[in-house]
Amino acid sequence: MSVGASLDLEMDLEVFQGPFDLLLTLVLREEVDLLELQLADVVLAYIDHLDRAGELDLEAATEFLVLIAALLELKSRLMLPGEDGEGLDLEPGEAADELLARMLEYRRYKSAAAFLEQRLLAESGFRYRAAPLPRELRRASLDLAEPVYDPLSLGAAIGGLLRAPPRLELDHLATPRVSLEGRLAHVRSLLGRLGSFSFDKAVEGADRVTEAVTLFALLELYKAGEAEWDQREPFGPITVRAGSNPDRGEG
Amino acid sequence: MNELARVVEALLFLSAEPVSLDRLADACESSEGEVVESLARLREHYAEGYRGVVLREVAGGFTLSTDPVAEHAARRLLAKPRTPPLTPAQAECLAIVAYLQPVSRPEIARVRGVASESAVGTLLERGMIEESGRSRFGAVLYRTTELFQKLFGLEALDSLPDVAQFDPSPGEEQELRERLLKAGEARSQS
Amino acid sequence: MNELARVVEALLFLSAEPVSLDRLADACESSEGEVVESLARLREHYAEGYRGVVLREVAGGFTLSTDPVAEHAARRLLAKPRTPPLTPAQAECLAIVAYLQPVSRPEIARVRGVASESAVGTLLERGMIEESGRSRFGAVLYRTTELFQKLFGLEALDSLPDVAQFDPSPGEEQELRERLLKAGEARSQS
Repeated sequence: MSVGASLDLEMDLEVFQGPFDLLLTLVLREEVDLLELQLADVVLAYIDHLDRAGELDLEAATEFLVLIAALLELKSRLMLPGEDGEGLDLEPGEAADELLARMLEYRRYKSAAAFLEQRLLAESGFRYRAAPLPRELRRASLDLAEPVYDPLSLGAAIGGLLRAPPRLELDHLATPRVSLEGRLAHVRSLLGRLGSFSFDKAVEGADRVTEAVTLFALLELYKAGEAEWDQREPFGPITVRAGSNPDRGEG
Repeated sequence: MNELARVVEALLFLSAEPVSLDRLADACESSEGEVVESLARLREHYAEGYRGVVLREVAGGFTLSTDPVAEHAARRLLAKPRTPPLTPAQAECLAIVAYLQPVSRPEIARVRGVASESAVGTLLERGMIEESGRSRFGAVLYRTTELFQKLFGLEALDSLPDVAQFDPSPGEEQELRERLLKAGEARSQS
Repeated sequence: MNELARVVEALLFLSAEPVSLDRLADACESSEGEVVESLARLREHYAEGYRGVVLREVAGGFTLSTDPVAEHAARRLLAKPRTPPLTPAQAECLAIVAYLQPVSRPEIARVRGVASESAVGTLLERGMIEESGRSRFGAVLYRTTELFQKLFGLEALDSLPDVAQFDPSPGEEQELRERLLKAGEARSQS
């Protein structure tokens, strides 16, 4: 297993000069400010590196892509404004945890992929017959057809297709109708009433902007130790609970 | 059964057409004599009247085919329309064909906002839609079939449910086709 | 072999897709118990290692396939390559769809750290994945198909091994973590 170290990629950037893996470590230890780092330059340097190497090491390339994607995600989160203008600071340890979680998740599916490739190979000797049916069996017989489908499902499908997604308009951003205070109050009241609830419940019937602001509100409550949440699997339901300890440490 | 007989059996199983002795021998890298011997062994296994599948020697060579004993059940299994629940993609494609027919595949894709080959293919295969000429740009057009009407219990095509009751913005005056295309374009850009 | 077993054999021979127990029973106008008995008899006939054809249970049904013993000769006869292998990108996308289904393309891209249009497109074309509705934001969701189960010899979707078994060991995880934090430190000191 190798992380970055296998890349052997020299960077010559405005804020940093040296090998990529050193840059990665410095970012994680916050000795280089991710906000000042032009990730596009890192990508360009990598492309130059590929050009010079003349061949594509797939292993190292996927590793690099996962790392750069994780850095982008970390950076975009740093750029989101908090209520008091502060960034959502990540401890160096937490940043490493984030990256590690991404790498582990990717590795899980990479191993699963290797398993599938093996399995397909092992199975390919079992060939199935693909001969056309004898002529008399080819056409579905009308006499044997019975009504099994509901015509209303067709109308419903057309109705769904008539629905265009709401247009994203910039005016919404200038005069947001959703306030962080409002969503904070909403989530606090849910916490007070229910003790624990699902994120879906908190944004029931809400539009995309409201969902995003609700997520910010939760982050704020999390920071203040008022709420905690867990998500068992990627894209699984998120359960929110009242926080027990205002100085929540390692989770 | 020895290995050569097993391989010959597998080859006959896979081939839709009768296979000649020399092609069998060539594929197995064996002599025709050895293949003839294997076929004799297979013939014992597939003696008529004992199995559902029989070994036949016809003009072009050797072939496996089903015994007439299974004809009735085969009709019930295979000529009976397949009606598993429609996937959302299939339901959308079928609805588009039903309401806009005749309609071309590119149009279906534009309304849905994604390519729709596989769903359209399944609907064709199941006999719910069929080709109905070509558009003036040469694209194949589709319409629903009689089987579609029977499976949906529709007496005629104009007894499709009124779209108005499912319409998210019923006030709109534009034609259904134009509105669907517009919504589809917006979706594929989002 | 009794008549029911013969008929079941013929149906499996004819049908291009695995046939479920209830569809077999329905076609044969017999009880599922009787069909199970016939399948047991067929299984004796088709016991692996004795014949060129084997009885398999995949994708929620029963089907006949060749024994791999015939693979070499089959390739010579049919001049058709076996199922082409997956590229690493396709295999990763397929693994993500198989374990997280239904899952959207952006979600696949998030796990892989890279846009995955072309690999997902190929998997769709090869019929290993299909659409399965839309996410809340209108993105198409994907799931694996029956063909996927057939090609990978899976009785059902839940016969995939537990995904946790693919996770790196705690030792590897620890090593990864240390390297994340220290890989550059060593360099800065040297």
